[in-house]
Amino acid sequence: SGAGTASGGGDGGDTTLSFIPKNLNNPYITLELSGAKSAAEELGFTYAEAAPLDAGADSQIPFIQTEVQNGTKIIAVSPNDPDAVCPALEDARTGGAKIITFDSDSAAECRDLFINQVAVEDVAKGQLEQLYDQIGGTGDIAILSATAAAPNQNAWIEAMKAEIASNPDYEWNLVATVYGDDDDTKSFQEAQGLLQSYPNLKGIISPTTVGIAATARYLSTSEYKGKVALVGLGLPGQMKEYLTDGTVKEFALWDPSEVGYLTAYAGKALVDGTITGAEGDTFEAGKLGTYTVGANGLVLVGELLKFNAENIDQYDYITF
Amino acid sequence: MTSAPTATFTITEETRVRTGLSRLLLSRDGLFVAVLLLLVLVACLFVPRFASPVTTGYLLLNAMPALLIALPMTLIIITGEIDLSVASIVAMSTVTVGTLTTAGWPFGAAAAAAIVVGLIAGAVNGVLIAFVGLPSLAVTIGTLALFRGLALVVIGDRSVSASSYPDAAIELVGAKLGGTGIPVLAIAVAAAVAIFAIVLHATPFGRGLFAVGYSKEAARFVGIRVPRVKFVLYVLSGLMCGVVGVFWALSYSARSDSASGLELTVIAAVLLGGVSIFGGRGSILGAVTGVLVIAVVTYAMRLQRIPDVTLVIVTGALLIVSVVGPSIFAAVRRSLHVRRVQRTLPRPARAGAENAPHRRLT
Amino acid sequence: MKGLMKATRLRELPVAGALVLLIVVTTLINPRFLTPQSVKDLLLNATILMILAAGQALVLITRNVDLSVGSILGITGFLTGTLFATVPGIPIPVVFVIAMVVGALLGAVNGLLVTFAGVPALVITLGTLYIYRGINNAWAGGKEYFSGDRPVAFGDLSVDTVLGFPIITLIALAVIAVLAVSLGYTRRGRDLYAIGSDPDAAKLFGIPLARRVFSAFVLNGLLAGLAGVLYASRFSSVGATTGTGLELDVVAAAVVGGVAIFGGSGTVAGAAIGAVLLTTITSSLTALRVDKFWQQAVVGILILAAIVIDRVATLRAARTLRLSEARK
Amino acid sequence: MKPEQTSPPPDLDVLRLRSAVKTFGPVVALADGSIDLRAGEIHALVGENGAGKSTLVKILAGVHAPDAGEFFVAGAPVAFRSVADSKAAGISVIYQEPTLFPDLSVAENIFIGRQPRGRLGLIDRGAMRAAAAELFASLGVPIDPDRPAEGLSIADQQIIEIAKAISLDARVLVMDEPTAALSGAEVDRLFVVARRLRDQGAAILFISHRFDEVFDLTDRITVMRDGRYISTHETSRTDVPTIVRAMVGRDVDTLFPKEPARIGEPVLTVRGLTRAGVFADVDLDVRAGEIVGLAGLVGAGRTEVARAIFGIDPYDEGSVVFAGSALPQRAPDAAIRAGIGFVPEDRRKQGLVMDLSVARNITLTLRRSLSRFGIIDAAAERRTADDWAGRLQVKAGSPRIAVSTLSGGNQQKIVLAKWLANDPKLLIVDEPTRGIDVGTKSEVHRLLSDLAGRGIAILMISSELPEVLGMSDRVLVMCEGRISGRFDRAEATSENVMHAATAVEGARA
Ligand SMILES: Nc1ncnc2c1ncn2[C@@H]1O[C@H](COP(=O)(O)OP(=O)(O)OP(=O)(O)O)[C@@H](O)[C@H]1O
Ligand SMILES: Nc1ncnc2c1ncn2[C@@H]1O[C@H](COP(=O)(O)OP(=O)(O)OP(=O)(O)O)[C@@H](O)[C@H]1O
Ligand SMILES: [Mg+2]
Ligand SMILES: [Mg+2]
Repeated sequence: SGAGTASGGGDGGDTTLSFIPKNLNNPYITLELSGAKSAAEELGFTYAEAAPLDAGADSQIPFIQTEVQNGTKIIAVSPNDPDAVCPALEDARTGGAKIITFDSDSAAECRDLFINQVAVEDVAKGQLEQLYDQIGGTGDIAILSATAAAPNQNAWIEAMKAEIASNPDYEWNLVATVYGDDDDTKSFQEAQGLLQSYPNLKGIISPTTVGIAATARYLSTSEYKGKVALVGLGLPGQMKEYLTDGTVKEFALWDPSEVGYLTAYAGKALVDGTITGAEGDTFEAGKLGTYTVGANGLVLVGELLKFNAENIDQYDYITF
Repeated sequence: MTSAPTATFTITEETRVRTGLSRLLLSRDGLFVAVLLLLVLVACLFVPRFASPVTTGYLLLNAMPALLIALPMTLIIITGEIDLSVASIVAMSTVTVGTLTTAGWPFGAAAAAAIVVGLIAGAVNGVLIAFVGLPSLAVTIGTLALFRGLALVVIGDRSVSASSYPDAAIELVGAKLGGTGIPVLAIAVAAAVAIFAIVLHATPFGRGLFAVGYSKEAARFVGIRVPRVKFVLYVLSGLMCGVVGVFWALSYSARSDSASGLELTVIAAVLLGGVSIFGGRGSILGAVTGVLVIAVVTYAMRLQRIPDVTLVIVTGALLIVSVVGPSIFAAVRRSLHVRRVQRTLPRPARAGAENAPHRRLT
Repeated sequence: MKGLMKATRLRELPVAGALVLLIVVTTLINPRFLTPQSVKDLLLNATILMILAAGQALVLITRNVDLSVGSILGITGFLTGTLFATVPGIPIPVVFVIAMVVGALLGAVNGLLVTFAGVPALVITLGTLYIYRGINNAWAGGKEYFSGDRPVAFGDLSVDTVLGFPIITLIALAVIAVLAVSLGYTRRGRDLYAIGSDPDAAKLFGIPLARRVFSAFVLNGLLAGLAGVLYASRFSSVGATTGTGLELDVVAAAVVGGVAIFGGSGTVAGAAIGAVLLTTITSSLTALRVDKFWQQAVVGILILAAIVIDRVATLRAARTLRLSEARK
Repeated sequence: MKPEQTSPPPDLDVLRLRSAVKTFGPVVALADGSIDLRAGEIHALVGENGAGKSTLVKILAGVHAPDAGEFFVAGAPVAFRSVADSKAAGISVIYQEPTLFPDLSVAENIFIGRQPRGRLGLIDRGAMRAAAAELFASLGVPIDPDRPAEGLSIADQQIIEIAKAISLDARVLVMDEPTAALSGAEVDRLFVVARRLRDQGAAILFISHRFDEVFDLTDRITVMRDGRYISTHETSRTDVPTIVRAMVGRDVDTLFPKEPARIGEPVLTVRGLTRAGVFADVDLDVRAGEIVGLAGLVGAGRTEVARAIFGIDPYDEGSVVFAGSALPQRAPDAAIRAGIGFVPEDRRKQGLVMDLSVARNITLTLRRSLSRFGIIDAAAERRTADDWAGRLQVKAGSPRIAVSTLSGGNQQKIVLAKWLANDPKLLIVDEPTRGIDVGTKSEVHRLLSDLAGRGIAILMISSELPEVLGMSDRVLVMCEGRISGRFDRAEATSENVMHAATAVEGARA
């Protein structure tokens, strides 16, 4: 990759694990990356992270290009847009890099592996079950998501819709899907708008940590506290107060640091040839044990964790 | 005619008129270009792998949207106006080309439609600013929201990937000039830069822009049709944004949030390039250099894996230094000059004691 | 004649009218728009933008602009979170004071650069927009402070109401009232208008231009600091990106509220009403169940409509003035 | 030196500036500025354009800090660091260019910074309005204190400046060409006020290019030339030729040297031009080689007619035919292309792009003719600019210097140069010698006369009767937006013209 390698430091080359999350400075992502970092240390790899400050669709591309030029061999990325990153990822693969997507996926042909927290269907079903436990199978419900084009959120929402349509217990009326753009203020106001526009709303599903926290904050400060159920994916450390004050009864997530951890190990396995990304390949992932690559290069980290007032103290390490 | 005595005193060595090349080299633009070259040199020497054709390719392609929009933006700012809606127009254009292509339009037709959309958006700005006479800052804050909103209306939560377009188009965007790494498209961009530079600096139209920037009323009195000039500029801006939108769709993807925030990047670069926000002063060379300085600094810092936080701070600091610097420089020069004058001019005879009466008038 | 002059000065009238119309129409279609909870939400939503718009009005009136307010709010918001989390038992008023002082300092940096270096505010504050945001990012990193980290009493400022008004809204209203009076009825306040109306003349006339403009920036920073604290009270988390992109909303609110972008006219009350209008339109579109994808476009149209109406009103007033003088 | 020159005993001086120096970059605006003002006198400061009068005024006002020199107020040495300092010392200044705040009301413009305060220290708007109304009443002008300053005529702006200065009760009042925009009646009122202030013990510095005013009003006259103090004279013991010689350092030729020219076919024909509320039924013709004077009181609508003809403003009815074909409305570019030049009355805002260089201003109207294949020929541009600046003897450091740094008279020359370079068939000049010194004035007149001699038609708007009478082949008089009198050169006398100018009942007195 061009001139200048002589004067280079230790970056690039075969032992660098480069992580490009959606953006930096977001608690969930910090948590993910902390797992990645400790795994890299265990493996003796150089850990590098780089990402834009905003989660714009195109803003990750220059970072991928930089990795291409640096000759990095393992690039892990959570695309903000499944397609926009593809040309850059193609360049990287042409240059011999292994590409892993984690947290959110790109188009399947642009990467070698996708490390997903939990199977899409399980995430969707888990949240619906929690809602069913609280409000039963009837009434108006709504979804408050992240950005309109967020790939993982959209996948979960699709799966939820399919499940509602197919499961006879679920006779809910899904009145609206709104987007808080993973922005605290915006999510807050979207939550408020939902309650105002749909007076009979019984439950809200917010499959994003920013959205569920903002919605919980709004509910806890309004007359709807305890009357409207809220489920979704939330950070235990952040949501604890709402479990305590009764705004929220139960929510779900996984351990984000495990996602980063597993991604790092998968990267090593790819680069040392243990796996190619084909279905059925297996690899060791340190403290997490052995994993098998599924169809379409998909690797699942684990199960959905459900948090409630009883078990929250066990899990509130999942924060900072 | 009578030979009137001259009333202007000149200190000759300072009014000596500098000509041609030496003037350019000593001008702000000249210095700024030198700064750019120095930056490139430093980056080549100290940033590993910077000196490579890969850099030229990525760097130039990444800078292209800002560069193309900076051209009409420079003209607009020189007339004392501003266009904050550029990024939203790019998004509309991107979304248009994406949606129409997926709807089965041939790519060429979709791209043309996208450019027309940009043109119309520019015309909307132009009508409101030039003919209705509204302040451009306010209008384009409004259309910033409106155009982005319309993009959202058209494409909603979908996105159209670059792979939906014909391979020929995609290849053209990626094509490089031999081993230099310079994108083929750079030729077109260079041509655009040259055209804008000529229009601004060497045509009657461009001359008029400076006059409009300094004083709209005085410009009117020399027969410049100020509203029409402004309208043309906004349409031009819309047109460029339309073109950039097509480029954007081909390089990245078409989404409602494409190019968001690009307006501030472009304006920052143009201002960094010495174009006066008050109008009347600036050059295409300066603006282009401004875009490239930011592009080079960004690229070099990212190669070094210096976090974007630093980059943001550096961009802001550059912007401030670029405007505060000259003004401090001028102040220092002024005070030096005053001191020199005080030394060269004969001191007036000290007013003697008889001239300093102690009595006060009430 | 008197009435005519009043009408030309009251640029905020059309906005206030539009606001009332919007509320009436929305309520007719969706009566729940005016339930106590909804009213409270409307006020809360508007509060922070109101304060920022009022502060921005001060700066705009002097023919300057401050684009860094979103970043200042971000820093002071995160500062508030940090103070509560790291200094247990810190009294709430102390936090207010510290955040406002920090805001004022950041505003002072803008003011210093603008006045003493004599460079255009748009460029300077675009620069500090980046720098302050960068500082916030560097400081906060991935850290965020949640409402659970803050005392309940602090959060309650944006929950509890007095006479139906949330406490933070009352704080904002009080601040705006004080500002409105100082701007309209004190010599320093009027100086700001003179400066914005013609800076060169102000200098010739002996108005301490630099000092006044500087103080406008400091005040605006202070208000952004206040907004940062209130933000932390109202919303669930404060972190590196808090307040990003707010600057254009703030300027839009002031402009919609009749503050001339080129200085010299407009009022803080108008700016505050503009802020209420902008936030209400979002709520009312939701209440009217307007397609979410249309909302942003409608906001854009509203901004344009506001400035067109303002322009038409000004033109008509000028025309009336001309004809009435001709008749004299 | 002259025998009538006096050197006053220093202890009487309320203000004394000695050997002040002020430079702007390479330009030395003031090389040796000196002035003594006594309590209870009106002191004239005269000098050619660019002599440094306004610069001296700005030093007194604290706007500029002198590079060198000594400055005493009431005997004590002072160094003003700002305008506020000079105000505090009791110096009040009316600048050459009105400095009003367009968005503020007239009353507030007068009292800005020292508005009357009522309860709680808040501004008492009612009291402020009343005080302003009272001031206007004492000045005898009907200005509404509540209207915004925006849109006021230059004359009214000047009156407000005067009211503002008077209301300050200053012990030193400096007026830099306050009468340049005023009509006879307004000037008279101003003089009454000035004398009253003098009698109350104020020292007044009065700058004007009009000798009748200077001799009518002042007690002493100080002459400046080339940035230097030349001499001071007792007004009662000197005369115009002496002062003029001191000013220009030589004898000046006769003013108004209008040479008879061969008058040709009508170039401009205006019929029934009407704009509601501004002017009505204006018919006028200007023939090749003819100078048509357009006289009238300030506010009669002359400027408006000229602007409408040139295409700046719209009109409701009527027609403008130029060189045989109709001129479109609201199209100055068409007017320029057809061969009309327009020297507007407000040279800073309309006549020039102040921040642009001398050269660029001159060639602004030539943008198209100087370009080949759409590209401007830079060399030709430079030549043209140098040529015209030279022909009109513009005094400027370099052609690349901004016109804002030139003195008023030199600026006016640039405006003229700009149009002459465009080779016009008709030149409309609005107050062509406003604020211009005697020497330059006669040059401008000679220039206009020359142009007429070369067959150019000239429509000259002027508020100076001697200028109108001296220069015009025909005189049209406007009053209240209508043409109220038409006179040939022979029948145009001051009585006739003044009568027509005030003919319509209720004309602004
Ligand atoms: N201060 C004013 N107050 C009211 N009306 C004014 C004022 N100034 C101008 N006008 C209106 O505008 C018309 C034209 O004024 P304008 O100043 O153009 O006249 P003018 O004859 O060119 O005077 P000037 O000698 O100042 O050039 C007047 O008839 C009057 O109706
Ligand atoms: N800010 C400035 N920068 C550069 N040169 C200046 C500046 N102000 C004045 N000058 C120059 O100083 C000289 C004196 O100007 P000044 O305005 O004092 O003349 P004046 O006597 O008032 O003339 P007029 O009668 O035309 O008003 C002129 O040559 C002018 O060009
Ligand atoms: Mg002068
Ligand atoms: Mg006039």
